[in-house]
Amino acid sequence: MASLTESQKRGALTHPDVSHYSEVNRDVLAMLSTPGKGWWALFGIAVLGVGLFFGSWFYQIYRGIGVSGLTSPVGWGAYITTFVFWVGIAHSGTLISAILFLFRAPWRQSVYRAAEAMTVFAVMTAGLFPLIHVGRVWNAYWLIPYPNQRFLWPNFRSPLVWDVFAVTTYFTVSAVFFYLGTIPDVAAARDQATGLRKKLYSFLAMGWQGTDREWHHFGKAYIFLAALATPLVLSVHSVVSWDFAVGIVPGWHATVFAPYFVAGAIFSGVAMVITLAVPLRKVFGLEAYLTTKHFDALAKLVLLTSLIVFYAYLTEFFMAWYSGEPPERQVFWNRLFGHYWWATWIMLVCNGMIPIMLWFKRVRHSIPALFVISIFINIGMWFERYVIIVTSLSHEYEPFAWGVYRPSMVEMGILIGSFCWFGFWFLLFTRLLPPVAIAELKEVLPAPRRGKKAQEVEA
Amino acid sequence: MSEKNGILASFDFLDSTVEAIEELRRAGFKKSDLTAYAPFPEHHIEHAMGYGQSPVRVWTLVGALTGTATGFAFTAWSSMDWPLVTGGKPILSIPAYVVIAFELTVLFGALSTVLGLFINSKLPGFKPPVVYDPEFSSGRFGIFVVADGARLNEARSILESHEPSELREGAHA
Amino acid sequence: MSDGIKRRDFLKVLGISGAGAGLTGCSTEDVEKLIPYVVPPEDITPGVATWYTTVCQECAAECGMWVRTREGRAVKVEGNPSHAVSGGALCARGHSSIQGLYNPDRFTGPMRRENGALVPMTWDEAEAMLAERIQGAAGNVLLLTGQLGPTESDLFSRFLSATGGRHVEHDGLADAPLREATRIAFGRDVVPAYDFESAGMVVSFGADFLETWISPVEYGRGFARSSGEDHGSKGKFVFIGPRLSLTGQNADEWIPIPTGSEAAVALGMASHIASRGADAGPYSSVLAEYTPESAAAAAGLEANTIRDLAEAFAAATSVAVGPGQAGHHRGATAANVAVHILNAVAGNIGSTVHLTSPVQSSSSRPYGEMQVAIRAMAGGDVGVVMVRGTNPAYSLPGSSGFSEAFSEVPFKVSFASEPDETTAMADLVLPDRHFLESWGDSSPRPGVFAVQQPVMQAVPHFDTRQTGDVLLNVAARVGNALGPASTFEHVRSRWQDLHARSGSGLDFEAWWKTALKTGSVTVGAPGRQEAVALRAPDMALAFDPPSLAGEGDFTLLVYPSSRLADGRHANRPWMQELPDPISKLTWHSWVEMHPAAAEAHGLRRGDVVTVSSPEGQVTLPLFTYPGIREDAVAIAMGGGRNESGRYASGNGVNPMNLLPAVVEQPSGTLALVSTRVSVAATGERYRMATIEGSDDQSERNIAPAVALAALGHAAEEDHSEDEGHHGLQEMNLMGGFAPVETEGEAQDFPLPGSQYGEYGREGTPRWAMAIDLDKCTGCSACVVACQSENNVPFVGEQQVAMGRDHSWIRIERYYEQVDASHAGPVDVRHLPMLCQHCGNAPCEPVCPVFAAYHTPDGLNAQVYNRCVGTRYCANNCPYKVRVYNWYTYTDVPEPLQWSYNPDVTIRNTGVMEKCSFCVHRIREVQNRAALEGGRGVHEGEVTPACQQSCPAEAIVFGNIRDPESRVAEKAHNERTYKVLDELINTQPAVHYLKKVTFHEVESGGH
Amino acid sequence: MDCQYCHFSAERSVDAGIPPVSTCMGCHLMIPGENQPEEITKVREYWNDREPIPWVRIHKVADHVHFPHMRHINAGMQCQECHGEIQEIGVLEEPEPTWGKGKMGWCVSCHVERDVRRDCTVCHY
Repeated sequence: MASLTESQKRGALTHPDVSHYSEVNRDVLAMLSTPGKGWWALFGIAVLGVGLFFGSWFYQIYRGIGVSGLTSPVGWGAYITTFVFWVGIAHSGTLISAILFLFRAPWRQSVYRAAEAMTVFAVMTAGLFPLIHVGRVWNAYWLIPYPNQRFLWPNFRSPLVWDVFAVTTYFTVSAVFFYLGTIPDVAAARDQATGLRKKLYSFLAMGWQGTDREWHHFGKAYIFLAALATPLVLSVHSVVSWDFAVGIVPGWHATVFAPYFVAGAIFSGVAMVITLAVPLRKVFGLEAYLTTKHFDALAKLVLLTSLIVFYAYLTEFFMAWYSGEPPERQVFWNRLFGHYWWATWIMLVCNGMIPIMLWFKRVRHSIPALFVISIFINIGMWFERYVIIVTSLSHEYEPFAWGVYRPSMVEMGILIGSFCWFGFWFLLFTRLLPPVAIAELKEVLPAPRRGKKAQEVEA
Repeated sequence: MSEKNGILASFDFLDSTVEAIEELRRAGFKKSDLTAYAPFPEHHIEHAMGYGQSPVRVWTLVGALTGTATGFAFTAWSSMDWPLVTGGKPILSIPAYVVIAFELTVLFGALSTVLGLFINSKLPGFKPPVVYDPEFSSGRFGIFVVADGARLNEARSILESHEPSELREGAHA
Repeated sequence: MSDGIKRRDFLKVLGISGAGAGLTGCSTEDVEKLIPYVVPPEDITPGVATWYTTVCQECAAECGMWVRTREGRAVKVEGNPSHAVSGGALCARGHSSIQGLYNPDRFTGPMRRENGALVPMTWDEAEAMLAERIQGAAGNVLLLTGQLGPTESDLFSRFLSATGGRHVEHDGLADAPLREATRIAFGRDVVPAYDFESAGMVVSFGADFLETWISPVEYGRGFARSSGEDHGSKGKFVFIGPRLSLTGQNADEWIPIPTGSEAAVALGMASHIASRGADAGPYSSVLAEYTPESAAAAAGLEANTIRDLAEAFAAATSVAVGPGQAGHHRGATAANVAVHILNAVAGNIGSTVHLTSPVQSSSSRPYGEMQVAIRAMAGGDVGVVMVRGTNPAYSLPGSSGFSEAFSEVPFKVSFASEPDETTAMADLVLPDRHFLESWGDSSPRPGVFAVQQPVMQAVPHFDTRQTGDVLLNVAARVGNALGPASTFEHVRSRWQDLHARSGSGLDFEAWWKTALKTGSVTVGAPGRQEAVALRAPDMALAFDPPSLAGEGDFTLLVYPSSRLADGRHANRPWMQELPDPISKLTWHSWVEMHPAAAEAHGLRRGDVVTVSSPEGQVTLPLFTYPGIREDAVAIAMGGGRNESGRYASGNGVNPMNLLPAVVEQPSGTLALVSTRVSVAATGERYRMATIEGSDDQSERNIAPAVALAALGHAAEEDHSEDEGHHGLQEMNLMGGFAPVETEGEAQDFPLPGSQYGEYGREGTPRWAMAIDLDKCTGCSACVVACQSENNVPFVGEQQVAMGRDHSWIRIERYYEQVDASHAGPVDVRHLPMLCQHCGNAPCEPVCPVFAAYHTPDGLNAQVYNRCVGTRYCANNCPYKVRVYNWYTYTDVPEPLQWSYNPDVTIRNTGVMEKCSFCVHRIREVQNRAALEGGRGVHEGEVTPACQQSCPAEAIVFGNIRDPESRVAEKAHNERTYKVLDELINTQPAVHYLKKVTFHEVESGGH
Repeated sequence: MDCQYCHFSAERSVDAGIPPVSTCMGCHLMIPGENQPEEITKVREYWNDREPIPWVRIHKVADHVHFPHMRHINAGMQCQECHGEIQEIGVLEEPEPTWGKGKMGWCVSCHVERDVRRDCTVCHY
């Protein structure tokens, strides 16, 4: 009967030092054992940060949105910037898990679980920012269409309502997708755990046994979900980009925005995956599963998206000049040399220049280098959104109404807090759910065979 | 579902599992009498069990189409219900509604897919199984055959011929 | 909306007495108490506004006022259309009188000073105390007052004749040199009335007749009527002076002469005209001396500039005015005489300059007499000094020695109703009533009389008494009852005499009632104007530029602020936050310097500098201004109040502290331009509270202009530019695109695709506005009127500095051509920017909850209570007219919230707001029309606050669907354009009419 | 008796108006009142003390809502349509208006029913 499938051969190559399924269970489930000092330290910081996050937010609700640095004409600032940033981060997760799944990319198995978790938590974080941003958060539920005695419905022409639908859909689908993927692994954990954890996992596994019927439907469902998630991920950041592109603000009103934002999202997301994967690998000793090959692949993806994004920058500037419209030109001139020149140059250097180093194999294969570069990219991408939003608003059509915006301490606190809020959930995840997909890893390992057939394989 | 008596065999090796299933099938054991266990989706086993297309895809399709319809119908209706002009745009701004329709397509599609999966694969089942080998989720494969009397013996002999690492009789939910 | 104050708090004021207490911090929770009347006044219907006429007392112009009251509470002041001076309009300062009335810092009752602190007392004690001291003073009583109405001054003089003592009337803003010059030149001791309306050419030698000079509202209207383009003709305005004031910015040409050379230039012009045969009477010799050449030399000009100007001046029906307060230097009187000579030789006396119907004006020698008084006080010759309606301790230079002398007086009484620097030294404070609470009268012109009646009961928070009544009581106590029991009776009795003279058929009561209703009566108005000949001067006049004290590089120009005047309005947040028409700065002071001069001194806008004169120094931020000569710096009066209320104290600096106490002779006024100063950087920077982003249009053509010559055949060009509107397409239901049946005209709203439901109904109006930029002077009256009408809050300096200014109308000011180096055209564009109520409003579709949407009658509505505060609409508004409540700004100290308009919702934190086209006024009229048998709304029946208050009559509002309406007519004027419409097809409902210039401009650009 | 005898401005103003004490005394100078004479004496005391009666407000719409009484009265509506059978109730303890607390739908459905304008700025500005 069947010899090794292609993917299994490649799998064998990707994970040379893993020989048997049970080792996978052993290694992966080992991560769920009692955490070390490092983890507790990080977790402590995260908890403090979450305190800062909600502390600042409640202070803002109590005093009024005026405690932010926002002003006229710059009504959107750090909050929306950070919202877009986190939504962008989310994207690579779905990309790696869904799109690469559909394309059968061999190297995704070991990273996609972490990436998916990142997606879910990133969307959770992003979803808070519109609430933080609005002046009367206690009325924010009016954006949700629900039958009410006023006979009022939201305005479906507003990109913000599109946002509500896109982001909630994205959160639901990616959460479901994530959870579904974990079920077999949770079952595995269940079969080895004891006590409270056993109860937890038994509940989460929902009685999964790995029967033929379960696997059969599971496989189909998983493919369909992946097929649905793929256009979804593209749509979500397109919708986010339309928050700007639908506006008439010079510097926003550009048709290139949707693809430009999607590319940027994947760019920043993959960078964030690297940022997270490197320490994860170190702490949990996953060298066997996260090999330089994986990082090499990720780095290439970063390089590609970086080129797309940088091309988009150039297009923007060219179109502004080519349009000949004074307001349009003014905005882009102001970006480069105006009040916010520094932000623009941070953006250009971090997202356009630094990734050029990834052309070199030595860089792609040096984990520390990748880690540093990925950090720069995260910074650069935050500033990209900052530049798009703030510089455009500060120099609009009406010269007499031009103004500048300086983020306040409260905004900074919430920005920093949001990272801790994200880290809080991610750290919990590494301790409670198998951070590496057990079952799918086995798909790419050589199946154990009896006697001579097994030797044939080695030969 | 009533309890069915039968025999459970655990295997260390994939090929022996597959061959055992094929032999059982040849021996006339119905697909419904057999349950195979694997630590990951193994298409050899599925093939041996003789599965066709999964009905889940129908759930996905129906859900998705419902989503599209809802998306357009709801936005259009709510706009007409209390017509308010914004930005000089038509009361029915179809292009804008496409976004909503699309998102609902995906949402409904995904949710009904999951629903389909659960119903088809009889999940969730929280009753702890009597005969189940925890190793199934780790390294082992397994076959449970529903049978009694003579058929049971026949099944046992077939299974034994494939050198199972463990052989147990018991009831299965 | 707001938990703090509720729109309907006024219901609790119904029983006016003592109900005020009920207003404090009520919240939605606690049960509301409704306080009805015991006996209702017959003329008040709850929920329906009652209007009373009275007279504005904010400046000497004495405009007639209409005061809108609700349930016995004054909520808004407006100009009285049937009054000779205001003609229905009102200036920004007039509007702010409401905040003077409800000023939270007013004295709560009579007080006396005991070891430094003021302690409350009863009126009875207070009057007894005053009576006793006056008896003690044995006739050495000094009464210092500001401008007084006829009845009051009669009352006061009676009082003084009874008790013995002197009266000094001191109004720092009175143009005494003009009056003295008129006496010298024509032998009439009056301030002439100028007729700008019929003047085809206006030459101002520095008089700010649109801001602070004599009668700004009246002159503003007249000026706008003559200089506003109409059927291809337009009056010309030349401004001559060292600094472009707001008035100057409205000029067509600026001749930037050095301070003090006004006389030379005026005489130079006159002599040129005279050389063409005009008769200069006794001044021929002078004119022979001051040829255009000598004038040119004195002023650093080309002689031809003066000749050309003179010829144009002689040719047109012209008027020359000035130099005004900004030109109150040592030679002010002579300069005024020179201007009179110019008017005389040009034959303007009797045609545009009226001496027989002069402007009622305050005392002739304001500072001269004050100096005598100061000497008397210093010499211990004054037993009791009483101060009322003036604040010399602040408004006179420190070097005048007023404060020292004042403190010498054993007993000092102040009738001020709110704290000021003079009152801070007083022993007894007898708070006067605000003019909206008290009786009086005025006679702004010979023959024109107006009653100043209380429009409401005195604000219950403050136990005040009208000074006239106090004096009557005191007189009675000292045993010299003056006759009338109260000011009211006195006014009535004097008006009975007036009635007798009026020869009116009505009996007194009826006549009196009509007087109260209409606001003014005319009795014995002078007949037609006759020309008055020049008369030989009775004293020597020095027409040469006066000397200046001090050494510094710059001449210091001190001028009355168009917002705070001489500081009297400083404690009104509306005035503090109203952007200065020139600098667009709020709250704090600044010193104006020419950019080139600043560069030469290594200074930048926003640098904190020290301005020093021999008399002292002040430290304040620098504002670079191209409209001032390089050898001068300017500081406005009104800053640096230290003993005032919470809004004024500590804001800005007082330039008077830089001035030597110099009396201009012979007029005896205080010379405001008398010293040179040096300016030095401190190294600090100041984040200025400005609303200005850029003063350059950056190729946007927000405020285009058209040359007068280009009018008439501009039509074809305009046509070609309309192309942009055709071929507009919209996505149609079946997919694909369909052409939009519109040319982007306001009346085309809504587009075919939207004509559904109420939007499809026939006969719904489309409200629209037209603003004539050739009339608009940028005076900012509309800004305050809007603030008062729509409960627009003030936000404070720090918030404005952050860019969170809150006003619904913003007067944008763009410089096109301003050159201080030589005579030439000046082109400054003022554009009132308010919500354009676009047909295709970009702000609307982005609102997720329909808080911003378009009403069937074409209003761009903002539903406050629906707003969630995403601020997307503000981002997407190309005109940046949406303002956001970053905090709850509407919580104001008691009783300031009494000024809130009950018809307009009060907004609190997190809500977006903007101009509503005064939708509440529209609804009010619609309601009235519905009650009157469901008739339609007449043209002109709805007037937004801005239009109502505009002295220049630049704003027109109405239903543009009605082809007969004025707005429809304006909308089709060849000058009409819509801001940014070509660029982004917003189809605004606000139509602007281009400014018209005499010089060439790259026309419109549209 | 007619509501508008006391709420005198309902048909010509936005506000219905609250009766001044003099209005009450118009009748109660004579009529002592059968069922609750003590209430009447209270009224008389206010009148004698020249004190306004501090009526307790029970029916009020939210502060951001403008309800022009006269438009509704002149459209032939009865007070009861909004205020309920108020004349039957002796003393209102429970401050619960017919339209509920902030029940905009209550107004809207009526406006829809009668096909009168219901765009937001009819009530909200």
